Amino acid sequence: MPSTQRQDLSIAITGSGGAGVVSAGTLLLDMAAELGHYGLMRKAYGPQIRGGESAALLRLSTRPVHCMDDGFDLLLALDWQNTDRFAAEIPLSADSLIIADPAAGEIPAAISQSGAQIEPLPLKALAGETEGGRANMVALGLLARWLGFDHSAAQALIGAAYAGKGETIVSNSLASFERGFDTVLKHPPAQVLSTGGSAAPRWQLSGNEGCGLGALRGGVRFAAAYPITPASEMLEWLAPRLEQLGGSLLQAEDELASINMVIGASYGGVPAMTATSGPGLALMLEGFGLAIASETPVVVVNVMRGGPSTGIPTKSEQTDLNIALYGMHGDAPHLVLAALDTADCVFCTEWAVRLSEALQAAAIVLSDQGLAQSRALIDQPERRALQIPPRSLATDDGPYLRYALTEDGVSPMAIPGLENGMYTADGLEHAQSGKPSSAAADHSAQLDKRQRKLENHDYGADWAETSGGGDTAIITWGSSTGAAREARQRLAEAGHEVRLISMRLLLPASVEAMNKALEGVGRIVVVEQSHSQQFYHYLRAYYDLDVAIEVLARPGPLPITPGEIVNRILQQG
Amino acid sequence: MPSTQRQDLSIAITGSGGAGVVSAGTLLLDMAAELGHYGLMRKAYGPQIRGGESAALLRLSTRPVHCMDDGFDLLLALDWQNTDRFAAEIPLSADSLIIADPAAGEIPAAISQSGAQIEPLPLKALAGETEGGRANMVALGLLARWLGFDHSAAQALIGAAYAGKGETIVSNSLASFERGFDTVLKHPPAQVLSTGGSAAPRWQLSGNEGCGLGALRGGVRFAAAYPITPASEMLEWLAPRLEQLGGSLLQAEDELASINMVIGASYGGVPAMTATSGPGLALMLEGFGLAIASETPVVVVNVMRGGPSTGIPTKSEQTDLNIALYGMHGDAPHLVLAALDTADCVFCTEWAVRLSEALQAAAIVLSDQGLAQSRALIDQPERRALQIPPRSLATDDGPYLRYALTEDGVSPMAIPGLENGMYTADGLEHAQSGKPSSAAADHSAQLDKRQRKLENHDYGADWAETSGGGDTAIITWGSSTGAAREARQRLAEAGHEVRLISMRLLLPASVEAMNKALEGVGRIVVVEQSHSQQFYHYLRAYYDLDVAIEVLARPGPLPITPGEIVNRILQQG
Amino acid sequence: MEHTVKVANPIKPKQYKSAIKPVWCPGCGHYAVLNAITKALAQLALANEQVALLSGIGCSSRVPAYTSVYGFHGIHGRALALASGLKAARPELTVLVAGGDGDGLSIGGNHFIHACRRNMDMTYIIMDNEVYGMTKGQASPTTAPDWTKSKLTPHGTGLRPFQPAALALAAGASFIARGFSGDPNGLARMLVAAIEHKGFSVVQALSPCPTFRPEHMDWKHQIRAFEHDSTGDAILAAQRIQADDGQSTGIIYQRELPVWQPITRNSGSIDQFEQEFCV
Amino acid sequence: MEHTVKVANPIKPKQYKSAIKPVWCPGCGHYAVLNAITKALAQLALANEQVALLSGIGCSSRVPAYTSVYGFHGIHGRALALASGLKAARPELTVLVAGGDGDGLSIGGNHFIHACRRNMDMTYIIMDNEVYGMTKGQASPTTAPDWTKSKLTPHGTGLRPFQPAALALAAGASFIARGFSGDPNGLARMLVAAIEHKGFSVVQALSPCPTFRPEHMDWKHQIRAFEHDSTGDAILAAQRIQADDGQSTGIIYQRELPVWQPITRNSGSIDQFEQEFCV
Ligand SMILES: Cc1ncc(C[n+]2csc(CCOP(=O)(O)OP(=O)(O)O)c2C)c(N)n1
Ligand SMILES: Cc1ncc(C[n+]2csc(CCOP(=O)(O)OP(=O)(O)O)c2C)c(N)n1
Ligand code: SF4
Ligand code: SF4
Ligand SMILES: [Mg+2]
Ligand SMILES: [Mg+2]
Repeated sequence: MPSTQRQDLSIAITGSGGAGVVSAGTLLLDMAAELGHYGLMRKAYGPQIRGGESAALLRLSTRPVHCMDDGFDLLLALDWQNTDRFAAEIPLSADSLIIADPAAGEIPAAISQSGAQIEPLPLKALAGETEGGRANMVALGLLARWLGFDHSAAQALIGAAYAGKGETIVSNSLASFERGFDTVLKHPPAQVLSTGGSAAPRWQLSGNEGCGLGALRGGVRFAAAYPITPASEMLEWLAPRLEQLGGSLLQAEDELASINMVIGASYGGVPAMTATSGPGLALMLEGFGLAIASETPVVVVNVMRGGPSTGIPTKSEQTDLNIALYGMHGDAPHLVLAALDTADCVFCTEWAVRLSEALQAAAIVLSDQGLAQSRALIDQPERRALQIPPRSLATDDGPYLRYALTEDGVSPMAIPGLENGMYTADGLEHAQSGKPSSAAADHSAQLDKRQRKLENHDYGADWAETSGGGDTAIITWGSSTGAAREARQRLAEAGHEVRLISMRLLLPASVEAMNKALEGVGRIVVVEQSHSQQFYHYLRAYYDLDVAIEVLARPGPLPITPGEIVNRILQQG
Repeated sequence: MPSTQRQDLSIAITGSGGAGVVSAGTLLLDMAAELGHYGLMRKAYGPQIRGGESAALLRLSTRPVHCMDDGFDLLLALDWQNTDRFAAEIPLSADSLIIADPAAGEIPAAISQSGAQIEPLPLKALAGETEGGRANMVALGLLARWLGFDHSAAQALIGAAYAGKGETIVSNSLASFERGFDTVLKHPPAQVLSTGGSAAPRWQLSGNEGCGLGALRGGVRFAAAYPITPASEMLEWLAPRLEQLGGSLLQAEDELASINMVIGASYGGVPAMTATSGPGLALMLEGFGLAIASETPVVVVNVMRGGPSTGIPTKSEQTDLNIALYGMHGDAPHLVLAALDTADCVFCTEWAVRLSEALQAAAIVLSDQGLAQSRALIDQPERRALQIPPRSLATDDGPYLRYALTEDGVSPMAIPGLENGMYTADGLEHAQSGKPSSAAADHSAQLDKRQRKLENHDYGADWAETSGGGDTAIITWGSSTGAAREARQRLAEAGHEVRLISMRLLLPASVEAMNKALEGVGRIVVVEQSHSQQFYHYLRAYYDLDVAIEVLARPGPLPITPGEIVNRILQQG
Repeated sequence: MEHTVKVANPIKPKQYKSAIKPVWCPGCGHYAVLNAITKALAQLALANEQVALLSGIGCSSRVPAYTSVYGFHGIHGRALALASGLKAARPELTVLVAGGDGDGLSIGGNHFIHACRRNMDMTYIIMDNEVYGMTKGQASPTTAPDWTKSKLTPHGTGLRPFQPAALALAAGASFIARGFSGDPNGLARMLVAAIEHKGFSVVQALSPCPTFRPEHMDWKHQIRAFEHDSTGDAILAAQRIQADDGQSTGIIYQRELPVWQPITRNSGSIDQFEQEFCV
Repeated sequence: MEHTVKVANPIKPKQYKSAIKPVWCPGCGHYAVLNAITKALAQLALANEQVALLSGIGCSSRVPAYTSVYGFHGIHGRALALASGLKAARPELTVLVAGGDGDGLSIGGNHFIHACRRNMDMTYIIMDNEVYGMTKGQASPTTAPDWTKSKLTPHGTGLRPFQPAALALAAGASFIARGFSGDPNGLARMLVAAIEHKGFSVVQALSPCPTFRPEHMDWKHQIRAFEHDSTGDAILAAQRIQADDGQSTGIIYQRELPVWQPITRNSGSIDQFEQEFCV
């Protein structure tokens, strides 16, 4: 094809739920991997289980990518079912190309008004040309050809993907793929992905799977949970695997049960976790407070979605920060961490489990729908050996004080079965022995201890990812990191050096480390996906940011893009 | 008695639960009222329902009092049952007097080490001199005499208090009272309350009753709740009274039910509330978020107790601030108010109900065990006519949009029964009609609207109580106001003029009003009863406090005292 | 309950439908349950504005927005609490509650048994598809123990399913019926009886989910009417529920039991309460 | 369940008591329930460290700290969930759960019915005093409808009380008994049988609250043994529960039903799972 070469390309494939756009997208990711590329596929879908709108939003690149681009190069529409519901999620411009089946009806105004070039293509008809033909596979063929993917490698991947569904499906899919591959476009896209990816080993995984893996690496062997979008796939990934590691996952009757089950298992000595999303986290708070007061290690992975209330369950937002930081009654010190990208879902969750075990603390890991349900093609993440001790266990000597006032605040824990360790764990305030006490001295000693054990721990350099230089700093957290990293890079490439501080550890606050990271900074731009500027207010509450602060905050469902950040930096920089 | 006259006196009466110290204390308050005095009685008790420790901590004064004093002038002990559990709550000095029954055994070291003078008195034996005699009434007689209360007025009050229990109890009580009244002390207390109180009409009530009354004044006619210490008495006060006003209170199966019942009733057009404490509030958060998203007015009165988890249920603390401000998932604008004293329980709750109705908002009113379970003798609170419109109701014309984007953010609400107002309230994000929508435009429009309606309202001067002057400001909130007011007054009397800003409205934040109140201030001392400095962090997050800030924060159960604040101000002032 | 009859002419079920298109999958049983609800309302000729339909979260719980009565799409598992508050405050309304087997029997189980015990005058429709549809196919409390299609329970739950009728009976419900979306007219008749019943009426509406439990499309061949008429004898009802395989339809139990509604009157004033504080 | 027998000599109940003095009122029935628990543990000669006793919040729920086994005083209403997690993770422990009628049947009702259904091998003791003791005397789900002493329900609840046994049966419990604190030896024997039973055993222990329900001190004259031995027939059990006034004691129902415990094995490795991500 007579096109210019590009480092990355963004492609949206849309169709009604069940049309198979996600299968096509996943296969495209796999094909890109074969060529040594990187990629990311975000899923856009609505409340409908079947037949609703659905889109695979892909970005393929010769360099690692951790966010969507500012716009799309190509939109391939299998149909226009409810497309207006997420047209805003697929920004197009006059440089974009739309490939659409005329049989699907007129192009919705929300799409066509972009001024993108349009190439009508009878996808359904092409699919109809072969027995059991599938339009998504026609589309896949078309895209594979355009992207310069290897024909036989593509065939092999399709074969492998559908092997479980029987031979007919495989051969039908392949036939449709051929139809697409053979189709010659009238307006071929102006740009293709440059060749020459790297040969480093790749993983293809979702953030939900990443958190699941991190939990297993951290030592979790019990989970109890109640299904909820967009956390369910993490649980579904974990259930059979926990079982194979000698552990188990219990589907609870509700979230009140799941958090308490997790506390029970951890009290029994088995590292335990649950996963949920906003409404479920709200229900877990009382139990989470019990974990804090009774000093029982637990990890809750909370996959954020649009809020408040039931909100927008299928879309991403960074708005469960407040509840994670401050949602408990009483003075309740705990850990809050946030995953920065897909690979970091693995690290961050493992770190959370290990910290929670070592500090006998309750931890919340924040992920979000964008991270959790996107599939990423990344460099195989290295596995770091974390220098964190395991849970401090009581030994069988002398009179046992469960809540002993130790110097580091961590009191050795007796696990049922230990002969002389019998004690009663309690959510009532207690003396060192665990005996309930309402005395001011016991209360203040135990409050000090529970805070001390978290604040005295040395979290090292992992509290944040920092990069760049200069006197302007972007401070962001969690999944907004992807766009911020790319913005920083683009600015650097254009000669504007800025710093990026991307926070992974939110509680306890890393005040000194932040001060150091901000030395010499005269302007701060806070980036977050929230309407009420939750992260900005958190920063003000805990850190000494005595320079000009600007806030780039807006709610979901549209992801924060690199261009948006670049513009903001350049505006008044 | 040959004693000096004082403006106020602090008296602790201790005894095991059931010994009647609270009845004696309540009668002392009533007697003080007859003389035109003011007073406050805080209850100290433990987890035991009967037989545990119990104390009536009284302060009587010729001036209004809203907090405990720094120490006690007199401790009258009926027995020493578990006294060490709250000895710290009764600071004594060499100037104090201890009256104790030698029959009750040795005076515990925690008490005697204060160096207070001791007057042994055979209270039990004196009670035993008459048929059915009661030691608490002997004590009451003794104190009544010392305090210069009128004999026959006291008799009448005792008669009235026990009238419901039958004549024998009345006459036995009176006989014991006489024994006490006739007793001549060896070391009579050095100081008595000066005569000459004011004749203004007095109320005697608890904070729990105050909140109940405020709710009724505000228009609440339905409540659903689940019992919890220390909020239960508010519900018990409300239940029969709601019934008499054509409303009702429903005892729910749990707090998840109560908050949802309240939403259901309010959806039906009836102003509705619930009351709870920390653990119950934690369970209500998901429902509270539904009220926010569906824009159904509800009020939750949360009576704080020691936390975290079950914590110290019978003791006070200001540590549910975080959960009240930030405990919801998603961006969830709502109202948070705090009662400053007993009278303010009435005003603040009424204000909360009226604001919640007018703004179709969810409101949390924070009270605490100290306020809620203390009985105060105060000037009859005036009833202010609040200029707040009632809930905006839809009328029966034209197509109805429940969540219409109005200028002030308040959309007229249709109440079931209205002929053309049918709509479906939803916790899913929605378009103006209420139809679920995951579109970015709808989400951001509704987020804006829900925030706008709260932020555009003019809350006037009631956001805080401000007093004093000078360039040092005390900023506090809720029940710590009592001690702060008195500290400011003492400082003023000693020639140190400081400002006091006592916050009643916490959300939305009153940034401009705070800036104004702080004009010219060079030093801020934040006062709160919390270990993790929740209020301080909240202030940092929302207000521009660019001067030196000091924090006087400590946890419960000991109340913050005026002397403590005075010392802090003088330390570096 | 008094039903405000609005017009003399027969009312069409359509009058109770909204213009919103359901998000349900093609073939979902919930369409027929929606139809049965609107048919029952039409048959009872209830004025739209006097009816409230409340729900939780789930595919089933989307039903209020598809009707044109007053609706409330609440949060997962709490619809009965929402409805109890509304009914306590507004006793004259006809209050209906609908939701799924997950919503009502898993997360909402406590409110279910307490609503049965409380016996307020309202009707609860459990749209039972023996699965969590909305969250893409996990086992619910009515799922058979050996259903292995959910990755959360790859060996099946291994748990005996709840019989909603048995639970309702033990908890004190005064009207218990089981209907089938495959027989919307029968279901509508059942709903009419349930709404007319004074007290808490539970209607379990078997409503297959073709997407996650396609095997249940067979229900239309398996489900039949109970042999017996309804009884007011709790032991007999318990016996019949136990002897049944959960696939017989009909009104199982109906009994007049004390209907709860808060006691209220107009006998006091706030001024009077304030007097009590004066010393 | 295997019981680790520690010594050959008869073990004294005292061995299972801690040094902490209960906060209970004089005459409270809960003292005797505590005694019955320690007696049962002694009779079974269980090693203290192999037993866990978990609870919620209430006067009754204070019981773990008064024993010298592993204890957990959790939060209100969630003890059964806490215990289910512990048992799932540590199947070899003997797991006991205790708490009040409010804790277990009001706020904890959902976990109660789901624990019955799940039928894990543990024993649940409902210390039923027909009142909320700890919060000073409000009605619980087992309180008679006409008890008017709580200011929250000044006319009485007007609600038919739950029969915990009937609910447990309908929800699927496999062992159901009712005992009385006035007969601690009988209660202890019942607890032995309950602990030995394989599956979820429910023991309702009537335990009067002299402070808020002084009239219940009369229970000692009213409570007697059931005429029948226990049955494994659910319908018969239902019939007997219904015919009874709630004051007969004995094992009501006992049946071997599938005991649930999560399936687990050692057949995989994390490395292997990571392989699945490689492309
Ligand atoms: C607190 C909370 N937990 C979990 C969820 C996720 N969730 C939504 S619907 C649902 C279950 C739906 O099943 P069911 O009630 O049977 O309805 P169906 O979709 O089958 O009709 C769940 C678990 C939620 N919305 N809120
Ligand atoms: C979430 C929550 N709600 C309410 C309470 C208050 N509370 C403590 S114990 C209790 C009821 C106790 O009754 P029961 O379980 O019958 O035990 P009893 O005291 O009668 O033995 C309540 C309502 C609480 N601790 N937590
Ligand atoms: S998933 Fe099942 S229950 Fe949900 S709409 Fe589709 S068919 Fe109906
Ligand atoms: S209040 Fe009742 S249940 Fe609680 S300890 Fe006292 S007697 Fe026992
Ligand atoms: Mg279902
Ligand atoms: Mg009880």
